[in-house]
Amino acid sequence: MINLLYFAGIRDLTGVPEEQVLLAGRTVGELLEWAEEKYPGIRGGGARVAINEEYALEGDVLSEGDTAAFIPPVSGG
Amino acid sequence: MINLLYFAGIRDLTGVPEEQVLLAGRTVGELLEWAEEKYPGIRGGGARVAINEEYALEGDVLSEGDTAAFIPPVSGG
Amino acid sequence: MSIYEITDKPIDPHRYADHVLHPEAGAVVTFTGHVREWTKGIRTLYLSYEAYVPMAEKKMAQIGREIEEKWKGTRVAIAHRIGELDVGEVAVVIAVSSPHRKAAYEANEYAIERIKQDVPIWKKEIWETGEQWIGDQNKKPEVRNP
Amino acid sequence: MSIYEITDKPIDPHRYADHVLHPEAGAVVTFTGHVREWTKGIRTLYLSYEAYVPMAEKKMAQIGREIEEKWKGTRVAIAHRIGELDVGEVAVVIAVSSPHRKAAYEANEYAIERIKQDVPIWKKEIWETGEQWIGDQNKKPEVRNP
Repeated sequence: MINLLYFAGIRDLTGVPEEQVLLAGRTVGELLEWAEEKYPGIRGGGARVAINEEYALEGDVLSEGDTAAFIPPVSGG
Repeated sequence: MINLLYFAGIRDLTGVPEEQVLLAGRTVGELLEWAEEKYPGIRGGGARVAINEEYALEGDVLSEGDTAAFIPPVSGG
Repeated sequence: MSIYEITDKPIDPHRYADHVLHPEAGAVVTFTGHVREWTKGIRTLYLSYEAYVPMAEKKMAQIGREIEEKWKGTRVAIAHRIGELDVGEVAVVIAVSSPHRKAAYEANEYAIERIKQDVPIWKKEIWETGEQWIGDQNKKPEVRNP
Repeated sequence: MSIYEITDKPIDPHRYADHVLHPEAGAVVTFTGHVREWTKGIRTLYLSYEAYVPMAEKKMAQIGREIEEKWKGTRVAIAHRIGELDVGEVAVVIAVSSPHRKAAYEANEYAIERIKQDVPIWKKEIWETGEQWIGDQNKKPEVRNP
């Protein structure tokens, strides 16, 4: 299982803060495609994906038990 | 009368923090020559003169009642 | 030793400035970011900040390490508040100490730039007429999943 | 309204940062200069600062006006301590608030540079082996009576 986290504007879109999905072995790029199908527009705002609290590249592969977070453009400070 | 003020290293040289002198009508340049004669070395360290709390130019003229301060290189901060 | 924290309590900047002080620190630069009442002619009632807390703290610590490596002898403390903030309240504090002042200014400014790029914190502005999540739409993140 | 002061009491930096805060200030940068224990391998026991007090306060106020003119919307507070200071104590505090952070950093750094050029304050370092007035021998003052 992969644990997905949604924040800020993206959580407003998904309607839930987290969910578990069966996407181990898939790439971050594939995760984004999956997400776009389930939540149309989720890729539009320039969100990044973090795996286990580090920003990931599109080619990075999800492993069983990973936490993947959708990080919309940050606006701290 | 002109009131003269001495600070920091210059006061260590003059031995007094202030004195009154009859130098009204003289320029700052002349004041510096007078001071160098009385306190040899006073001009050596790059001191500036302030008249009534504003930095003065060498050609500025002292008026009766003015306060002239010898300002050694500052080192605040 | 170092402080890198996300907190839902009011921030006391003094605490962070004191934290980075030590006998070889000649200069401390402290930056605080505050909630402004007016932004581009629109009145803000209050702000709401949200963070991905463990990742945000990790990223802030990483920025601190970058600084301590780039400017030798510096010490860094960073805190960011989350939850609802009123006008004037401190959203973020960055304290940097250094033997000499130049590095303290530079490193402090570097920290806030890096926070605004990479630390997963989001601001929502609440006005009289509505509310909106603020994303930094003008800057491209370094790593982007398109 | 503004604070530009020479004081012989310990400086509380917080007071100056608070003083420049107002509802349109998005950023406050506070600089504190501290007594360092070691300078170029020599151990400082304590420092002693002296000032030409009325002129120093006037010059600091002048620097504050320069800043408020150069960077619109900034507010400035400056204090410098005189007398004997122990290692770690605050010698100078500069607080600058601004709508946006860039100006607050720049203006703050400008203030300390200007203080070091023109404000009649002198530092004497007292070491185990002696003492000396410190003059900024490397910089030429703008107006110099030769």
